[in-house]
Amino acid sequence: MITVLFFGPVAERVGASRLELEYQSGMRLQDVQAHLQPRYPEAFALVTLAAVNGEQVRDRSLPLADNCEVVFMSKFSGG
Amino acid sequence: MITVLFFGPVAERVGASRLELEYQSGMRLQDVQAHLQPRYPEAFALVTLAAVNGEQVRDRSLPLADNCEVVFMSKFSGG
Amino acid sequence: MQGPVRIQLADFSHDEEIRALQAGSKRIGGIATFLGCARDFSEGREVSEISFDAYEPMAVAEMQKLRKEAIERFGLIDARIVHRLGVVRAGDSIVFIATGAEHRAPALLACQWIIDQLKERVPIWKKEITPQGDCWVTPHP
Amino acid sequence: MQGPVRIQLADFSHDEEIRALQAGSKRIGGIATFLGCARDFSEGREVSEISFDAYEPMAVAEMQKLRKEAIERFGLIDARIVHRLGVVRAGDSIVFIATGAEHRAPALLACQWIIDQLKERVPIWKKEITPQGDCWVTPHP
Repeated sequence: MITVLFFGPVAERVGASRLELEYQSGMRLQDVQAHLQPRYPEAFALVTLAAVNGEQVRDRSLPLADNCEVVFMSKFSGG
Repeated sequence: MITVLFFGPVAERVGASRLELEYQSGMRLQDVQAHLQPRYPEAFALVTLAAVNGEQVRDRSLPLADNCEVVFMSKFSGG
Repeated sequence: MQGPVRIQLADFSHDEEIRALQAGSKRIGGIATFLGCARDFSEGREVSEISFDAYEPMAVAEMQKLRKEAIERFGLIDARIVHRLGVVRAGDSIVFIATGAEHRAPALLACQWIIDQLKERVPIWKKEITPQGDCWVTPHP
Repeated sequence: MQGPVRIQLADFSHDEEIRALQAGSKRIGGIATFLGCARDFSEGREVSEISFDAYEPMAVAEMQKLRKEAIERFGLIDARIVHRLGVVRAGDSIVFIATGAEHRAPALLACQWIIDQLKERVPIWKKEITPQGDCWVTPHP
């Protein structure tokens, strides 16, 4: 199982702050994005950053492990 | 009467924080300094600034009025 | 005493944060702080409240990294970073940074550096709540 | 509430100063502060106490001018400057500056400008009291 988290404006457009996807062997970050982006195009229009297990990931071809936590994030606006 | 004030290291070397001088018609700031400097050479070795009535004065030829307040000061070290 | 890096719902005391910063060393000669607070106007809109969302574990980890980097980069004696979550009103505190150094220049520079970096690097998002509706803030590029 | 520019024997509260700064406007988005405090070491000497002497009327007038100039120069909403007199010990507060602006950059810049100017322009002198004797501080040129 892969847990996908959303925050702030992205969560608002997805309509959820958490989704779970079935893990498939050989899965990469880009596969998760390819699965979700067509379903939530307005949310992904805001996405500029992704993180896996709390670490920012620039390379979308990163292989994922089972039970990992993926986050698609818009630009931060804290402070 | 002219009141002369000293603070901090200058006061310490003069051995006083306040002196009074007789006012004389036509007196200038440089006259007060010329009177005091030979008496307190160690104190005046520290003096870099003078003020008259609370305003910094660069021109030592400034004429003084009776009852004014003159201060000879070393470099500030507050803050 | 609370930790030097926190994300919390509650407000905090400047006096307590300064005391905590000073507790570790008597060699601190200068302390700079920055407090970000909620304004009642933002780009022409009246703002009654601001609410925050955060990816908390990553936000705290990033704030801890920021503190460590600032201490090394500016030779600080210590630094503290606190960010609030939940809902705040006009005048309320949002983020607090305190930096302590032997002299004033590194403390002031580090404080500015930390708030600039925090805005870039810490996964927190703010929503302005106005009489006309809610609006997630989009940072300027 | 106390005035925004003061020279005083007593210590002060950061929280009260920040509250006083915020009291005048809900448009403040960033507050920077600088706190100068007494260290227990200065240029290799152990310092047990610091005592201050000031030409008070001129010092207060100059601090008031500084506040006004900073507000104009950096477009601040408000600013406060407090300097202590008398004797302070290691860890004690000496000088406090707080600047409030709509955004963070002017608040931080103004805070740095005020402390730099204060050291140049305000007639206050400090004496370090050490186990080896007392010593009036000579500022570096």
